[in-house]
Amino acid sequence: MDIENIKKEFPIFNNKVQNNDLVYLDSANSSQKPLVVIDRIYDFYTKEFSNVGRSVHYLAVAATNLYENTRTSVQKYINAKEKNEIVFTKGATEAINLVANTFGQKYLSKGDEVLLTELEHHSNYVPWHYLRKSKGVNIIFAETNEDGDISIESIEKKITEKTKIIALTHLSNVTGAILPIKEITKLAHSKNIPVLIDGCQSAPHMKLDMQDLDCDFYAISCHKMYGPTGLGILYAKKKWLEDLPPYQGGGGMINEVKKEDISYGNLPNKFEAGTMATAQVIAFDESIKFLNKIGIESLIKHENELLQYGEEILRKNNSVKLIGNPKNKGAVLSFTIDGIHPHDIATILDEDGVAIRAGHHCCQILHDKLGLSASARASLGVYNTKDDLDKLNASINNCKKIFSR
Amino acid sequence: MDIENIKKEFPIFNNKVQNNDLVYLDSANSSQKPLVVIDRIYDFYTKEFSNVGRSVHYLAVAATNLYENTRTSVQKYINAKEKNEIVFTKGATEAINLVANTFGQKYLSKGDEVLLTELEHHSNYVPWHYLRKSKGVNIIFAETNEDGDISIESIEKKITEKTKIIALTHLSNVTGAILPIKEITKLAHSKNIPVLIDGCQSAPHMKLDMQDLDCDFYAISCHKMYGPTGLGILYAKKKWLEDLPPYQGGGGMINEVKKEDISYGNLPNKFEAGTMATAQVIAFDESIKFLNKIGIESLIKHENELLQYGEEILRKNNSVKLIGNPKNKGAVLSFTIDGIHPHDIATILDEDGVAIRAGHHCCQILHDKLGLSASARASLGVYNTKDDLDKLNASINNCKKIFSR
Amino acid sequence: MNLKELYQEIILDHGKNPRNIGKFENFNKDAKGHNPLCGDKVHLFLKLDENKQISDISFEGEGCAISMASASIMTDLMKGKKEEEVKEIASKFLDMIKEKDDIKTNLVSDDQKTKLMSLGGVKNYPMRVKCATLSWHALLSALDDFQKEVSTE
Amino acid sequence: MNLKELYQEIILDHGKNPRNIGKFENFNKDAKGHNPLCGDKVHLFLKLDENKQISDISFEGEGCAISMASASIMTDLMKGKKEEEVKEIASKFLDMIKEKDDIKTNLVSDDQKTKLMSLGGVKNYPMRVKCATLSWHALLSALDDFQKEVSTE
Ligand SMILES: Cc1ncc(COP(=O)(O)O)c(C=O)c1O
Ligand SMILES: Cc1ncc(COP(=O)(O)O)c(C=O)c1O
Repeated sequence: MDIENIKKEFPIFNNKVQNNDLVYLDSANSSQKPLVVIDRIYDFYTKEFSNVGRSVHYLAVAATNLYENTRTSVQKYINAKEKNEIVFTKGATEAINLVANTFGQKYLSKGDEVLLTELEHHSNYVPWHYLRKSKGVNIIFAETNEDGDISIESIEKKITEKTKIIALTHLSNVTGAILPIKEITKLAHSKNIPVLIDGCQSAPHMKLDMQDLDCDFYAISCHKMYGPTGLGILYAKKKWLEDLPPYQGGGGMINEVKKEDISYGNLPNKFEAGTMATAQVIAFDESIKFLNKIGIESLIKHENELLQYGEEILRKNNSVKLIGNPKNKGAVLSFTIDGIHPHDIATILDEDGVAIRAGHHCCQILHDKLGLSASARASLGVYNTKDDLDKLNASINNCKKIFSR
Repeated sequence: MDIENIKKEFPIFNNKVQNNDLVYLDSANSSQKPLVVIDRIYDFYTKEFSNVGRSVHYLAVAATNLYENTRTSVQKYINAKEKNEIVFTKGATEAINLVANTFGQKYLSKGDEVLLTELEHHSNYVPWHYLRKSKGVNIIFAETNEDGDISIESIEKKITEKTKIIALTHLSNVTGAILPIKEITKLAHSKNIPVLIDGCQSAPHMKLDMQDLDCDFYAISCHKMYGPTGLGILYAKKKWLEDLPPYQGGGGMINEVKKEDISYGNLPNKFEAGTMATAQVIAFDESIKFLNKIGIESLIKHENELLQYGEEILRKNNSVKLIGNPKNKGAVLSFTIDGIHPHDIATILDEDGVAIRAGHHCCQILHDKLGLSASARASLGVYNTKDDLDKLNASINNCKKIFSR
Repeated sequence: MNLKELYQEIILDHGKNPRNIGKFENFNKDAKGHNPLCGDKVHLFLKLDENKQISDISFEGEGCAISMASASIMTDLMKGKKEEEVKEIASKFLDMIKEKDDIKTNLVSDDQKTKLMSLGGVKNYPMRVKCATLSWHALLSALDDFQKEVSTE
Repeated sequence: MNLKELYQEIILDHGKNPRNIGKFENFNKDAKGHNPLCGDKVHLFLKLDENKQISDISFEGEGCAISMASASIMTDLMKGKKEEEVKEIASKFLDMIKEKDDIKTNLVSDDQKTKLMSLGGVKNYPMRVKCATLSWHALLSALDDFQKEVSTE
């Protein structure tokens, strides 16, 4: 698959948006979908639809096999040891809530510490905050340095006897910082502390290898990974899935139900209560195939070139300030422009067909630290080109012109 | 829309399944999807895709409007008082878990009673069982009579001083019993007890009027209602949504996030954490339009005729035993055949293209009560015809023939 | 409608140099407004005298050009107005922002009306409507002694 | 492959009139199997004598024709077999059910092989595979003194 022409695999770019070509730089929010994924949803609903797992009729059996095929594909893609370590959720947010809730139930009590970082998305903070409220757990934040980065030392400094779990992002959705997860996990494990990784932003852009990272939990958002909306993945080591209590209760996750008691099913069913996002799971197999066809190496090379190019032109652009200068950086260009509020930037860029995001990007803690109420963010997907970044730059100039009237 | 020819709106019926015409009698499990819904998903992904609510660019604004339009359509369809009483979830199972968890947190403690019925689906039992484990709540089951029905008296008998909530199904997915929800709610409210209705099976088949029913919570599964998978709805009275704590934590549901504390957003955002099932919500608007086009009265008439016809022919069929004979019945024909296990029935029927379900249908309590380990279930959708039921009957005869060799 | 109409000079001017900034001493009513998705914030202070007249009004806040301009223009306009008048103008203004073409009230001069109408550009930018209305909702909330922070969403 | 092959007379016969039903007195190993989705249940009892030979074997249970026939045929076959032999036969049987065309072992007679092969029809009915294998998994679990109920899912 030719990565330079990959845009044509994405039908959204065949249409004009308000008479402009679409320059989509909001992939950290959600990625566009390749036609193969959209077609798969269509075909499944038009020719093969059935619920999975429960009926013995032909369509149900076929759907169940397809559903489980995706699980196997995901396992291979992220190099998990076992298929049953893959749990489908409605999103990364649910995946993190699942862990916070069940791990919290079983292992956290008053005075225990949960170690996060100042880079965390609200999805990796609010679920832990609940435990602060319900159990009196303390939440500790490892601090970012002036580059918007988290070093292993900043983590180490905050680990205490009371640290019961470390939960942190793999790739910051604001500064683009890529954290040294493997080293952090090693450190944590040397102190017997499990590690949860918020992989929302890393999953679409990096090689994923659970066995190499050795983390305990990894949360993924499929809609940011060229997959359908309404789907996420929790990877968890088998020992945890066996050990933790179930999360939601309902059909499909039970073994035996009596009036007095209930026993739960095997992995991964125990964590997949109720009717799952069948069509979405089945279509996500095409996202994985699509990514495999591109090849993670060429994807990384392509996106790194874009990122460097983007940083270069924005740095040259007067009064534009890039946010964060981390050692390793991926896929995200956050910035401010002196005297122009990010929301005004986003509105003006939009008029030129350039779709970016403005706000705190669900990272209020980080924005407070940076002394900003909001920032503008251009984020990359595999379909972006240097031309897109030139258009971004041109539109920023237009924006400056309007505001200097 | 001509209900007699409605099958042609569903593309699945254009294809042969293992060389047979598909006789789909598993709609209680999940319904097939009309083309308008499938097309909507396709169009949204190919031409309009963006995440909702967070970006100010054109596609995001358009998607947000579409997303909120569905909320309004649902509000009207179920006659809720306010749009913000509609919360999107990943399924009915999540909707019930949401209520059990948050209501349980705030209002239940040791010795309190949750009143269910013996008809309940595991989705409306397991979440309450968690509270039995965590808080020492007692679970009480109102008993079915020999017709597989629940009378208002059977509920009244079980209400005590300690009953804190009543949670029950509107339409049994096994016996087809339609419960007198309005009267039960009235009774419960006279004792200040809130009522949660599991509307999974009723929603696709009955007129829904929240203000008339006056229940406190109502859970709906969109995939059983001609909508996409991975989507459910929780209706809850505004006072409850304001009063109860949030369920999952993440982006989009917060107001302000500080290192020390977090405040939550307005309704319904407070209960919609993380990226939602955007495409599914937007496509579900077409399901509602589709149902509105048919008109609930003609839908009910059509399905009632089918149900009566089905009961008639099955009653005449020797050695077939219908399960349950409730006063009001909808859309479900559960049965056994003397000497043939339901799974064997389902396998043999499948070979004739007749898709039914066999098992305990996530209602083990009821099956225990009936002294059955499993039953066979043919369930109806708007696309079914008398011809489908004739084929069911013929295939049952084939089944009997095979087993009498 | 295009960007020029949204970012008219009057808005850029008030956005860059908002009037009536800062807390004054003897205010007797105040209210906060917050737009959680954008991060816009406004804190409004006012003194309602014995005649139910706004004798002074100011705000603190941060946000985009639209929200700052809106707060600036609003505070300029409301100084000296009676409570009843304030409510009437605010209601007409909010109507205009949402759907109406005009502001139908005699309580503002033609010049003031022009300024208010300049904010009407947001009509075509639905996500920005909240920016234009945030301070107005805060004003109504302050008058009603609502204790809760206004949150637009 | 068609239904006739799945529901062969031998299966219908064993399904309707399963052999070796009921708990016998002096069993020294037992195990339960449960198929949560179908509701099939089996409780297996066996007596392993001092020579590691199955001197008696029986089961209680309920389920479809396939699972009952499978348990019936299996218990018939295993009576008198040594533990090692049981494990070998079971492993070959499970291979056959999943993928192999044949049962490659000298431990069963041609007649017994025919009976076992009759259960191979489930290969084309993936949801029914668990029915055919439930009692076999229970058997292996009983020999291993596994305390947990076998659950196929
Ligand atoms: C009565 C009833 N309640 C709850 C559910 C659970 O719904 P879902 O699986 O869509 O979450 C179902 C369907 O499986 C049902 O029939
Ligand atoms: C770093 C990070 N974590 C978590 C999330 C939440 O993912 P989702 O909204 O798909 O649940 C996001 C995306 O919004 C994110 O960027």
